[in-house]
Amino acid sequence: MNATPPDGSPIDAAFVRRWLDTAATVVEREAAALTELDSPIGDADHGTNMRRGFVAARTAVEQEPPDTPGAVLVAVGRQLISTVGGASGPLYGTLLRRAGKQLGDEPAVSAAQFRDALRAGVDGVAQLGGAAPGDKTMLDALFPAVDAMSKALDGGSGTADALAAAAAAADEGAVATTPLRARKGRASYLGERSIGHQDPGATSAALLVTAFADTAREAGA
Amino acid sequence: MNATPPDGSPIDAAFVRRWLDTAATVVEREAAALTELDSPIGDADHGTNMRRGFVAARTAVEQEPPDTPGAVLVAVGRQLISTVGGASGPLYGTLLRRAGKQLGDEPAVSAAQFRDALRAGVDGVAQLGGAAPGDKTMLDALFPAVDAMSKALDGGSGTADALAAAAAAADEGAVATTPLRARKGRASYLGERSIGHQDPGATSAALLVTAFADTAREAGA
Amino acid sequence: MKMLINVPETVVADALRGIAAAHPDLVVDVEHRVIVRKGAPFEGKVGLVSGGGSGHEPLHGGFVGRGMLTAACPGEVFTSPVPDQMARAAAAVDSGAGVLFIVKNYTGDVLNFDMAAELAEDEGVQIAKVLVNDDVAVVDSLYTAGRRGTGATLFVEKIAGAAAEEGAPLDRVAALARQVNESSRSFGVALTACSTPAKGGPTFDLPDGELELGIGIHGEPGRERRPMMTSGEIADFSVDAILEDLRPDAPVLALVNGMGATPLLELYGFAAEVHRVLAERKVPVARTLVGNYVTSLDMAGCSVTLCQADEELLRLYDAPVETPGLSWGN
Amino acid sequence: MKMLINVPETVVADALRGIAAAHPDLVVDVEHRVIVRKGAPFEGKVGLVSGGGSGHEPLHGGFVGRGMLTAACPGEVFTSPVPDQMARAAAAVDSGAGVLFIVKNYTGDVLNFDMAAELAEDEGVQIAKVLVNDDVAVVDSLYTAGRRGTGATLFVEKIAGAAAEEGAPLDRVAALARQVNESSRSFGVALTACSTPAKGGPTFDLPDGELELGIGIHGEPGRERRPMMTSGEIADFSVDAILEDLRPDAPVLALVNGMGATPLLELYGFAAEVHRVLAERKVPVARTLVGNYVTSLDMAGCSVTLCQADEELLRLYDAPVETPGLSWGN
Ligand SMILES: Nc1ncnc2c1ncn2[C@@H]1O[C@H](COP(=O)(O)OP(=O)(O)O)[C@@H](O)[C@H]1O
Ligand SMILES: Nc1ncnc2c1ncn2[C@@H]1O[C@H](COP(=O)(O)OP(=O)(O)O)[C@@H](O)[C@H]1O
Ligand SMILES: [Mg+2]
Ligand SMILES: [Mg+2]
Ligand SMILES: [Mg+2]
Ligand SMILES: [Mg+2]
Repeated sequence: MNATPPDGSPIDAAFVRRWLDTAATVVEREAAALTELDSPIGDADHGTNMRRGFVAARTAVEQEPPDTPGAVLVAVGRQLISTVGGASGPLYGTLLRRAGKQLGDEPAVSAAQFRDALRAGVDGVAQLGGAAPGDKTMLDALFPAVDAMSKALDGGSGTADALAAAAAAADEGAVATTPLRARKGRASYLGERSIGHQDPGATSAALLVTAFADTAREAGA
Repeated sequence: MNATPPDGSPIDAAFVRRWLDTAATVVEREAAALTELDSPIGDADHGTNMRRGFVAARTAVEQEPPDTPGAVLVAVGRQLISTVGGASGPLYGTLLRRAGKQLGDEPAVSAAQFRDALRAGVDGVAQLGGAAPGDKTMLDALFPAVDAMSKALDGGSGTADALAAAAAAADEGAVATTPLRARKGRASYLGERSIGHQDPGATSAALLVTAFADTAREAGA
Repeated sequence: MKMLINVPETVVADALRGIAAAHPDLVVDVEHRVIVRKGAPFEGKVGLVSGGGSGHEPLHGGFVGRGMLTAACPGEVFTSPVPDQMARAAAAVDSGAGVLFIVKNYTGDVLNFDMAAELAEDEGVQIAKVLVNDDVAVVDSLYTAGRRGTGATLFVEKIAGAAAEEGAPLDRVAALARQVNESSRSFGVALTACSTPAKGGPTFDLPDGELELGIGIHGEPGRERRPMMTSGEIADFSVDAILEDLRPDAPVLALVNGMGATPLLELYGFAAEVHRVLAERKVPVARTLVGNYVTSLDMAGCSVTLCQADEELLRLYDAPVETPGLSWGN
Repeated sequence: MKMLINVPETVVADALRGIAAAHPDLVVDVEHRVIVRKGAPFEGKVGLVSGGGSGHEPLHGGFVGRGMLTAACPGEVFTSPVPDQMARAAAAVDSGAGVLFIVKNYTGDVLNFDMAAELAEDEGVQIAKVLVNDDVAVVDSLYTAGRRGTGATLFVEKIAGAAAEEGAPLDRVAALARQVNESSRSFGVALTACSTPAKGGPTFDLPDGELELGIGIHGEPGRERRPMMTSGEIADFSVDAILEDLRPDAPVLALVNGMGATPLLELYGFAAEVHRVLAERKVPVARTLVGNYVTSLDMAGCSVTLCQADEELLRLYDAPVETPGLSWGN
């Protein structure tokens, strides 16, 4: 396995598995905070949902480690669909499955290929959930992340820098959901009262993107 | 009607009706406190129960005022039985009905006759409820009240003084229930934990006896 | 404490109007506080009358109907009804075959039903009485008013009701009711106190980390307070408290009862633990009923009732019943 | 917040074990979280599958049985079930006559049931879906995920269940289910927030003198907070909110539903007020159901659902049903 790929090197199965590890750890740590965010404008389960899904995904992937980055993403996506429930299960499941499928059977892919896969996944989320940017959903972190990654790659950044840019944009996007009025998901029932609270799904999306950036940084990718 | 009988004068229907008025007013005023006493060692209804009964009794007696002291007591007792429910309804109802029956058809009775009637009523309560002194019930106010009244009358007191002695003894008796462990009624379920609380029924009994004393004092009886 | 009421004074009357609106098979006398099964009296059949303080719904009004009670008399909240109610109910349901009074063993209920029996007998109605006293939390009966009547009331009303429906005579219905009571034991636990409309707040203080073991159904505190326990621990404690007093030699009917505010989701989980304990103690379970049947307003908590049931009791328990609160096999 | 549980993680599995213990007429797959009516599939009959987050009991598991659901899929507390559950349930109940999915309109439920339908159709099961969206508190559907599914779910499951029991084909059962949904509106009110096991405390703050108008059944806050109102005022507000949207031209079925912790005594009093308002608004009431049917864990509060019912809906509503949570006329 390619434990420490050189800067700019391709993204392989081991990389995605390290991401899964990091993401699962972060979700575990932030679960209570995510549930807390889901209390005033939701039903107080987002952290529990995400934790359940990532525990299951990590276990499944550890037991039968797929050997392409695409297959790992598909496996994680399938686990999320089968264990999370709620809105976030099918949405995150679709994000990762679409991204994984887009990567095909390649044993390793470039940052640009990875960006294209993420874009396919994010488009899948938008299509499935019918939400648009500004609706106060996870898309408000995901769209900016893909855009920032694109921009960085176009400007010549390596994988790690491009993913770091994506993470920063996702974070910003999540924070920027606070003043928005929700139009999709459970928070939309609150109407005006959804204003002033950060969206839990956008927050978890930023965590997942940041986990990619951290994985790349630690790998020196 | 005999609005202000002279000292030592007989107890008539008007006297008992003034007592009813005073008692109803006091019960109204103390209802919340009685319910409060019934919370830690009961079911938090004694004040409401007593109020409901005395409102009904006052209304009934005002609508059709009986013309002997015995008949007034019987009417009040019947109203309590028909409107209070709980343990205190039948017990206080029996107290007053027995006392009233003991007075017979006399248009006016002496303090000694009245004392005998009260004793008959209290015996009726003991018989119906099966409680003994020291069981932490209304009897712990009622028995001392009758005894003190007897003693005062034997010592030559007039009606007002004898009833004042009864009231003082009832009060003392009620206060003295605090350290007792309940053996009857709802408080008995608490076992040791009933210790340290004053019995609500003993407290209301003291209020009713005190209302007799106040009626006599105001009448200058 | 917020409540879904108008004013405390009209809570019982308001509820009776609602019962009348919802249940055309019941004849509700709101003024005199009597709920009678439509069509009563039933020729040749024993009438079953129960009653008690309000706040335990669906007990007793919700158990009026075919195969269970013929009439119920609701008192004020947690206050036994007055004799006039039961006397009126007895007159309404007596077909000449007599009337059974089902009385939970509380001083107030006992005294008021006794007085009612006198009134009814004066009117020529034959009355039998059964006293329900199943609560093992009340120990030391020399020093108490005796065991309280709690969850077993449901079994008594169901089984005696089935016998009456079949046309059993008064002495047989009464004997069955007594057998059910003697074969039943209960134990209850509170996680919170309940709030009565009259008091407007909790009837006792129960700090967040503690529970009350051995509570009744009137918002009375229990016999013992302990640090909070798990569902499994509560099942162990409750079932063992019962089995210390009753060693069943026949399969039991199990009632896993909610006190009012405990979600059904939790009650079912608790029922699983009760089954686990009974299996460990080698007590076979014939039937299990899970739900809010004998409640204590908005108290969070639960009680367990076990009734050892011979074949005849089991048959009568399974017999059809159609009431607002219990309905099956029709 | 004290709960009658072991640990938050096992709450749903524990409850499923309890349901299995209490209801021998249900086949409970605890591992895969599917509750199926014993004997399914039923030759020639459409299967009815519903499901949703746990915490709304008896919905949905308590409505599995003769004349109502054929299977139910409970998710985690307040979290829609996963597609695997519904696909498994569909396979278990399909007799070849097809399966109706009854889905409450929440993003999570819709997405997961959609995925399940794809899985089931891949296995050759014919699937129809009905979306329940009766909650008039959600206005402005351009700016929301659309109206939530709440109390009307009971009417949909009852009436579609009766039609399926009679052997109606899938398109007819689905059409009836849609008609019931379109004829139904609900409005709910919370006096307290509920506490989820995972959070361990209330999901929002509701001060003592205030109530939330227009709440859902997931512990979400409502659309508006007001100073506490009386039962009569709440009835006026709720019924008027419904009638603004639905002017019934036929007698209505009325569901006066408790959110979990409100005593039945109070619910009946509220039912009387709902009847008063409907009489004032000249809306005739055909049937009234009062109780805890579509709950929100330990939330105190209530909801009103009205369904305008033509003769066919009324006949199917009255048809026999025998489930743990709803049973009559058998
Ligand atoms: N239609 C949608 N499109 C995209 N994201 C959505 C949509 N609906 C909800 N979400 C996201 O899902 C998050 C909530 O997830 P979660 O709490 O796990 O599910 P649920 O709302 O079913 O309880 C929201 O914060 C939001 O970001
Ligand atoms: N067996 C008894 N004998 C005498 N007094 C009793 C007996 N049982 C209860 N009481 C009195 O009744 C009081 C309680 O009355 P109340 O609260 O109105 O009725 P309940 O206990 O039915 O709620 C007790 O405080 C006690 O003084
Ligand atoms: Mg959520
Ligand atoms: Mg009391
Ligand atoms: Mg009482
Ligand atoms: Mg959810």
